[in-house]
Amino acid sequence: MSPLAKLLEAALFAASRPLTLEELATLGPEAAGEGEGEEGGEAEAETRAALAELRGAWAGEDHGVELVEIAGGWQFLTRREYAEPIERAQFALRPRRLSPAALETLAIVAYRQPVGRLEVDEIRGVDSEAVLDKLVERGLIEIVSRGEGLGRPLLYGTTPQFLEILGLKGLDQLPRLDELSVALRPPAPAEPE
Amino acid sequence: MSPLAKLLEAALFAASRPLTLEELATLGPEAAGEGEGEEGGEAEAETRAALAELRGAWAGEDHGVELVEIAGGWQFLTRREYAEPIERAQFALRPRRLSPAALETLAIVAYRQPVGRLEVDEIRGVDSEAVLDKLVERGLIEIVSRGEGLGRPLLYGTTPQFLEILGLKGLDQLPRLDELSVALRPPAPAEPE
Amino acid sequence: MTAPSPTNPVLPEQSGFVVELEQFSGPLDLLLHLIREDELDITDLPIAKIADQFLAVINELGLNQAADYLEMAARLLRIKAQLLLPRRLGDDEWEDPRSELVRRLLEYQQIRELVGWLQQAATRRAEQLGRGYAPPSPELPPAPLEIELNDLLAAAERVIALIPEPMLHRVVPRPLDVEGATARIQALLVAQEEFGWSDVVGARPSVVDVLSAFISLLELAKRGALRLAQPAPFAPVVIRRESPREAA
Repeated sequence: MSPLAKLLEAALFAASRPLTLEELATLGPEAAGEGEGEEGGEAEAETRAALAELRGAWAGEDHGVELVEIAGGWQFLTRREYAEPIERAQFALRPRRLSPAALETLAIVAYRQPVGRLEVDEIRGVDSEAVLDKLVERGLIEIVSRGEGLGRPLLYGTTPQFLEILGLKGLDQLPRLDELSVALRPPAPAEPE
Repeated sequence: MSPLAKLLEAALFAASRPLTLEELATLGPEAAGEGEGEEGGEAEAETRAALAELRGAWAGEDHGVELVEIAGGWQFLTRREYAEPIERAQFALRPRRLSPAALETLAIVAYRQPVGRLEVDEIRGVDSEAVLDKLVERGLIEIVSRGEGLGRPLLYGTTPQFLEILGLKGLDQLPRLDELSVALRPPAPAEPE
Repeated sequence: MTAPSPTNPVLPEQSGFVVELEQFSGPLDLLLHLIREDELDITDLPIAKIADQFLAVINELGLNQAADYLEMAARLLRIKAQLLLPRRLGDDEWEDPRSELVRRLLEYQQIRELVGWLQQAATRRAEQLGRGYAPPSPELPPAPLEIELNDLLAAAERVIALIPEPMLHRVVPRPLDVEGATARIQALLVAQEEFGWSDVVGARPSVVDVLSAFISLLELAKRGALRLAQPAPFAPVVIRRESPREAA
């Protein structure tokens, strides 16, 4: 492997979350001692090439961990068949499962983002403030902007960590609504309640 | 690699601490499906062999990471020559764009300086302490004075670096509030709390 | 009707919590459950029947204290009443009072379907473990700043207390002149390896002078240009030039 590919391997192996191409590019040229004074675009192209090299090296290889594309970035993860014995030996804990209320709220935020609390409340039929707060705290959603209108409500959207816990590359991997058995109405044109 | 070596790799990668040979041996035979009803000694010998195999696979110059024995336990460590650039990049790895919450807070400080946290809280409708702290840490705002009144609150103002990042010569180059489409609230006429 | 019985005590004052503890995540979930159980047509809801069942269940589960469920119960009864009203034959204006509820139920049903999908995705992702242990890097340089900001601000207050009374109550009229203080300290750093607080602010400092000096000292200490030390509590602060890799 090239020095840059090895550096990327080290960084990805050390990180406990996915690293994006952008982030990996900041490691790049100067750190690996290649080139000088290049522009960002060049560094990114080099990083992209090194990443491809690293992926190639890992694709064929026979390992207990694998390089996975996730949440807009890359991350080393253990192969599926090993999680169970590792957990049984109590070397690591799997993440806590989300409650149905949390998943409901996440689903609404994911599909309607940016979305305010009132809309979430209305769709779920229950007050969702506490659940939203908890999801913000866990870093799965965040306040992305403020709406118009009375009180300029906070609007929520999903974070990269949301994709991370679902193992998705991006939001476009979520099922399309028309693939579901029941169709969701289009966003309502401000109905009077 | 043998199944056991791959399992060890996954376990050492995912474990929340370095693992000793004895600990690794508890993973062994049953999980990897090798042998049956063997004694501890045998399991340990097998684990030792698999560990040696794993070490061999990661040794040599071709990886960014190596398997190291430290204080009686085993762990994957970034190779020395890569540790430093990765460490250095930690700063760069932090998100480089400001979150909406941070931008909002920054805007309030920019337009209302010198301004205290309570006023920022009140305008944003959420606790802003953490955001303000982060902005100070990033050198975008600083404590410029203390207000009158109870507890003599810290008052924040923007730093020269704030102007630099925005490419402004001075605060007077900021757009006037009435030029903004969504104007920040004008100073409240001393509302009774 | 076989409603699942609650396994947890109900906490009436935290309705959001109640819902989580129970099998239902809200009134819509409960309604869907009833509809599914009786295999009813969601688009042609027998409101009278559903309303009765709904009331019975929330009574049984003690959910009749949760506002969200009560609101739904009231809504169902209202729709039931509206349906009982006679309407003129061929009235094109007539809108089925159930339509809003049906729309919400369909929408909610879709959300539940998404929940199922998300749950599966999360479960599948949980089959893979990420990096667990990140050993502390031995390469990390020691933190240059040894003084807590709060400590320093407290010290600043103590210093301010020494300033003549009338000055205390004057509002600071402008942002502090931190730049000036920084320049002064930097000049001192060039000239002397070690100096004291009064060298920076002079004998009769104003509030502005004091705060400016403290802020720039903090900033310079943070950048590693100098080191602040206090030999004893309340003793004068000693400012020392920080030379890189100094063998103390």
